[in-house]
Amino acid sequence: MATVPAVPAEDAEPSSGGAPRPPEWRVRLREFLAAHAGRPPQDKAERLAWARGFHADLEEAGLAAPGWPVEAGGMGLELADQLAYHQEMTRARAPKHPCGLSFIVAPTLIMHGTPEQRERFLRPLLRADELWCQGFSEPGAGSDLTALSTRAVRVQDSDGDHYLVTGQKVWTTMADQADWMFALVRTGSPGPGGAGISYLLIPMDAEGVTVRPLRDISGGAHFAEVFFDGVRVPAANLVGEENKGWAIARTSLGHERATAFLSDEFRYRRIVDELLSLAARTGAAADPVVRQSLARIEASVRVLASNSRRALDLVLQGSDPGPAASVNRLVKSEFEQELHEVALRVLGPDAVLGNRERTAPERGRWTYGYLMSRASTIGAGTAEIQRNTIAEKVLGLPSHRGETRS
Amino acid sequence: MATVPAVPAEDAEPSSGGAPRPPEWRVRLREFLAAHAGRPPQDKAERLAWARGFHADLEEAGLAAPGWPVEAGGMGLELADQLAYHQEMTRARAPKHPCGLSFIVAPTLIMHGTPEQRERFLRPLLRADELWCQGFSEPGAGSDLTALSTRAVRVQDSDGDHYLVTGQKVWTTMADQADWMFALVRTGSPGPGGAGISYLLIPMDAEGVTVRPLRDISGGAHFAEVFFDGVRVPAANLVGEENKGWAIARTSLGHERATAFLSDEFRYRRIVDELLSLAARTGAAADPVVRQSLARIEASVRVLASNSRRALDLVLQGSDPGPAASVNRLVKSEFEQELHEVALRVLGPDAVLGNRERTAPERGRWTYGYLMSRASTIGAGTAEIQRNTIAEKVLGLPSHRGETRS
Amino acid sequence: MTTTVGIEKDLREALGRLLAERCDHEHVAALADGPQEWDRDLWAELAAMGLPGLVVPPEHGGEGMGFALAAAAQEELGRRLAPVPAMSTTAVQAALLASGDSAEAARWLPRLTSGEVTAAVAAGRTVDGWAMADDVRATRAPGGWRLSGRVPVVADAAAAGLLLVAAGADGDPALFLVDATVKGVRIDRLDALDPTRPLAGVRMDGVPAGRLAGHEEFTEVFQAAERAALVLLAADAVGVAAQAMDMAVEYAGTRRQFGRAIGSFQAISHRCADMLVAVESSRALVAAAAASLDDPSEDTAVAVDLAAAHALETAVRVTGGCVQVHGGMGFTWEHPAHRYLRRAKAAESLVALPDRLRDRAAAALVARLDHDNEDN
Amino acid sequence: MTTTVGIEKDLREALGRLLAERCDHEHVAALADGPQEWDRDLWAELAAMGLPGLVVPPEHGGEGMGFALAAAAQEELGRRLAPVPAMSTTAVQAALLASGDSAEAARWLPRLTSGEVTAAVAAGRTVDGWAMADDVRATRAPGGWRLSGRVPVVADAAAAGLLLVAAGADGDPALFLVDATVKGVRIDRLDALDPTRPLAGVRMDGVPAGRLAGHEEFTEVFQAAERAALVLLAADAVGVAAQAMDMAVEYAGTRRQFGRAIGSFQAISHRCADMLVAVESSRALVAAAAASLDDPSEDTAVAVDLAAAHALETAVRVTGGCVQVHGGMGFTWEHPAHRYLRRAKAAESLVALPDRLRDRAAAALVARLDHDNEDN
Repeated sequence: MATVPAVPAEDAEPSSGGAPRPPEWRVRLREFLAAHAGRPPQDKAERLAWARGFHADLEEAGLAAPGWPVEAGGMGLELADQLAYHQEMTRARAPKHPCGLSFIVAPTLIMHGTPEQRERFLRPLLRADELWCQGFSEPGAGSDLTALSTRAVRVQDSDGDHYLVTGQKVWTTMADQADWMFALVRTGSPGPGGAGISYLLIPMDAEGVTVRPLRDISGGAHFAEVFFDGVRVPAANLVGEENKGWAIARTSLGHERATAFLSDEFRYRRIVDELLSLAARTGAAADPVVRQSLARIEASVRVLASNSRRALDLVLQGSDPGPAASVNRLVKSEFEQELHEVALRVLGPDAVLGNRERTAPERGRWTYGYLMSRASTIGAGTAEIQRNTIAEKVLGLPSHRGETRS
Repeated sequence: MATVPAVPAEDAEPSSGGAPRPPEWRVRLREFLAAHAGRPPQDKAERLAWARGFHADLEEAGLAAPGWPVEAGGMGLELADQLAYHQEMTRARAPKHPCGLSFIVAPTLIMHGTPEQRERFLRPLLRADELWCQGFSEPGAGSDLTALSTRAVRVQDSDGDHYLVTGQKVWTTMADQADWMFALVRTGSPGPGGAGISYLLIPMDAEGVTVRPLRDISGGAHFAEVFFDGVRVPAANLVGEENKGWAIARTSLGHERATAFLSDEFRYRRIVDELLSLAARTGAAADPVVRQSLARIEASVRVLASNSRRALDLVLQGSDPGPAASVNRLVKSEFEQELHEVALRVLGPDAVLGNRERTAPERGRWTYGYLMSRASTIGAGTAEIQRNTIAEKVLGLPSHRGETRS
Repeated sequence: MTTTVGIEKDLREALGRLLAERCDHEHVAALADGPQEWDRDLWAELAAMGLPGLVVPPEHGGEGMGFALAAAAQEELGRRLAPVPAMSTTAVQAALLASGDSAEAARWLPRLTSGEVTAAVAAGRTVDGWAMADDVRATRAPGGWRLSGRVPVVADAAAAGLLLVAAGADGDPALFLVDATVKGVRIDRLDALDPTRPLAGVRMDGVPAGRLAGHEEFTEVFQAAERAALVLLAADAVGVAAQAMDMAVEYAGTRRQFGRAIGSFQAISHRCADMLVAVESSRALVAAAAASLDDPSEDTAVAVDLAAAHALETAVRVTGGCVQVHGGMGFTWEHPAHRYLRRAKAAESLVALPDRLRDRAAAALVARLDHDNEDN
Repeated sequence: MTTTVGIEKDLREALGRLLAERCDHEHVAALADGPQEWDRDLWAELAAMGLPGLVVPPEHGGEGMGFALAAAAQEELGRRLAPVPAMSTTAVQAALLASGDSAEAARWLPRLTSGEVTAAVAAGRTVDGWAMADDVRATRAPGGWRLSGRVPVVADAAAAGLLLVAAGADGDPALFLVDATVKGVRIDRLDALDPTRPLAGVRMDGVPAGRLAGHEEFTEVFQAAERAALVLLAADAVGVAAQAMDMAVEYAGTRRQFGRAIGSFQAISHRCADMLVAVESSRALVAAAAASLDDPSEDTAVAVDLAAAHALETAVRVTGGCVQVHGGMGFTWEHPAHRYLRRAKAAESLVALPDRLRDRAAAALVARLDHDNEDN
């Protein structure tokens, strides 16, 4: 890779003599990766099966979840080692875990779950034996949690202690493949700070669950709407206290994002290198105006790398990564858009081709990315909300809702 | 001039044969300008006297105020002719009227003044025999008129019907030279839409008026603070109804701005041409990144020209230029900043020199302009307020203060 | 002047009514997602209104109203994402008119203005604009020329009965007219970012062609076509942006969050205000550029380039903002927001890129300055 | 690593305390508007803390702490607009260290690190960075060289006891050291946009000079100086921007309009949020660039150029925003906002322009890519 900036020194390939020996886990990981090397199958279903197999083996080998505590089934590695871990994985082009959302719910379970919940869910999750989807967004409730309206009513009857869930979620990824949904549901009255919201694990094969695919901006169906019609969920699937779900979701979101940024860092580095190559190949890099954009993108990817290391550092020191994570979230969402804007500029006249046109450069991936990244300032809280958060939580400015309301 | 875009056809220098004869006023104006040609004196005071003389002669010759009605002492010209008028003046580098603010108060007097007020004030104003300053801004009240606190209390005593004015104005230009101030003063309780505010003409030589110069960002004193300590102002100097002053100020501001834009149009055109020349001379125009900026500036100056003609068109049709004027105000304020940002980029290494450095290119005018234009998004309502106005008044979006307040 | 304003107003209103009825979102979506490439029926109705003949003088069956009016009409078409080849057809008309070739003009202009035939420009495409198609060879044949080769991407080719081809002839650049319906012409549809302006590859296998412009007239005639295309594309972009802005403002005024309409938050309302400023500015520049095509001067090229750069870029920003203001809703296939973004984004790189247009304009302005200075 | 973090924290705190006491707004304003060009007393106190020797190894009397720490210190100086020639002095130190000329190093470095002497770089100035001074001629003389000519604009020259001069010698570029206190050196003060970093023209009339780098070493040594200058200028800009942001946030939280703090309006609060993002991003890039100077690699030039471009541009934007947030208040001479804007704006064009730095960085990245591809 051409432009990878400063990396830890031990990361370089050991030279013939006198280089420090890599740690034991790293030797094992390299062996594992070498043994599992191979090209991903072309077929989508086969590719999923292949990735699941890889991660099941990885878990078996004790090489999954570098940052998790050992008790939770992870490797308990330190920050620098986690960086090295992700770099090894990226370099080997190891298949991504088929369900990224698993790593949103898992920290929540580790921190707030009952021992039974941890026992039941974590291992299948790591092995990708069970896939997860997230049920936070609703049609009427984007950033405004008081509008969250999927209801969970607690009933105790002959079948035991249950919730009856009724409502609708939207923008759910992998809903059609997921075995479980971790969801925010309304169990109490709306109020500030997400009052009256609980965190519930819902089996997707339960009666009354309907998944309806949702076509997105690219024309593909990467999302779904999920409808609940009186779905029975055991009360044992409640995570944390009733009505305190939002705080739980929020903390673990923050912590998780900090580590998620790490793997993003290497992915972004690779995409930017690919963009630079594209610009060199098309000749666009000879255009001084394009060079300005390329330099800006390069600066952004370096900032992202630095910020995510800092955020993770804070997490590892036991601090709240909140501010740093908020900044990074905003930078990242706008970076993804800008990156693809530059990419389409680099494509030049070919940018008119659709993302399904097989004669398009790199089979339309940049156009596809352009379209999908239009959501990067919408998903996970809009860019506007992220700016509110920075202004209010980091800079301490008064609420944008106006003091007259509070 | 190099890059003047499409202008009315009769505007070109008449060719040897068959060209249409220019209208009578234009012949006279050209004669007048030819007779008054000459370089402005170097000395500041002499230059002012020179400009005053020019405009007194202009008024004498019936060639002042092209857009005003004839009854008010103007020429009553149509839009196209006004354009031509301003172009002649710009081309001849005729001295600007020494008091631009006169043309803010004058339309107010024409529309809302008593016959006595018009008789008393308009002619000396046009001739620049009397200079005016504006008293709208206050230290505590920028865009928020409810905070306007200079009080005018009406008293009737042996001296007759008077107001006693107490308070402070700020950012007053030419306060030290002005004979009169047109001011907004509080005569009633604050309320929405500028309630309780009156429009008053205050003699600057009255007892209790103190002018204190205010140094601005450039290091010069182009502004002053003005203090009123129980200043007696005849009630006959009230314009329009008591407590209805804001509406008066606002309408005439709108109308005036529409015509003020016209003369700006030619001034901006000239500055942009000078910027293009500077870029050609310094070699910066060979830089493709600079060329992008130059093209954007060129587009803006064309937009400004087109918008101001449209706004004036609306005024001449008797419509409210409000929306078009709001748009132009925003474009103009940001244009002035961008223009000078580009200019400093074009200066390159020389941009480090101060605006008083005599060896600086064009004696520091661009740096001076850069500093002074930092206020162009602050003065006359901040750019933020202008965006509010466009969003609420033009697009019909709800108030930014939040519905909970209204 | 008042008459022109009146005619423009009437035309916009009539077009607005027709399109509101015949080209609503459902219709556009069904067409864009379906197998049909363009809207023949709508084109016929537009032809009945005289639209395809706006810039063509009466002697060739047109209205002779000029680009000022054609741009206004195109803005209305853009507003409704009308899937019709007005831009390409007008570009070819402009080439026919600029060529002064009365035989070809008499042959094609009446059929183009009546709406019977539409046209497309088959040229090489660069960031700076149209160029010769590299892979097409023109050879002399008895009674004319024959063309062979391929042009990878041609807008509106599927609809076209007439192709304007830029190709090398005896080593020199030339422009040819090809009847697209003859044997030997193959049109291969491409997946387009903007399905309302369909794209295709064009292959020609020794097809007969008439030479519209030889080496000497090439630049002038080709420029006429490109400028016409840029102005109409820019006008279309103004309509696209204006409608996207209206949608965003409408949504911002009704959708509520935190107990208030989202349009009361400055993050949204100022974005909308900036949209208005950008759209109004584009419209002003495009109107000036169109007027300048009708009444050419040394400033015409600059006026066209600046207008196109501004309008094309504005449309991308405003339609992107429209998606953003709509939140998740704007990200669905069902919502029309993405179709506006697609039309805007594809237009930006269809003929010439905004930054390259700006570069050309600035260079011309500075060069003119030098020239003027030398004169003085 | 923890130690470095600790040392940096301690240094920042100590500097912060000193500057809060010795370099408040009134002090800076009085100095900037007065006849004195820089703050000798403050420099002496900074020297007592070891500041002028941070990048100089102990064998030359320095602290040997490297650029990481020097950048942190410079950020604190920028925060308070400290009128001291740290940037210029460090640049000349970097040249001395890079030259490997132990005699000159032994002669000057101890006096520079002790604070006894400060230095300035007298070079030609282009948009791309420092160049040879066109109007200076170097001629051989018994025992050394003599310089004659003028350098129009030199930062920190008025304070300087030592000048690093880039001049042609026998037709080749070379670097010379000149004792600025000798006869024949004339310093003419200039009105500077930023009076806290004073400028002067330098005239030399046959003054004796030592040659630090000849033709072969010229580029490497000169680059070392320029990179040091860029990193410190960028670090300074981070401090300038950070303080301007703090001022804006403070004002936005207290100033009320329409019955609310203005900072509750998104037009203001989002602007402040963007300031934070920009400042944090700059700080991260500058830290990486400084680290890269301490531990050079093939990436060093790119890291420096990207950091400088980002930080210099950010400071202009944030200080401009600070003026804007303060409304009329920020436009007065009395309010410190304009001094921050001046320091930021002047820094932007002092050594090399942000867009040129970006251009250089992008070109290097793409070239490296080609190179890597050839290797594979």
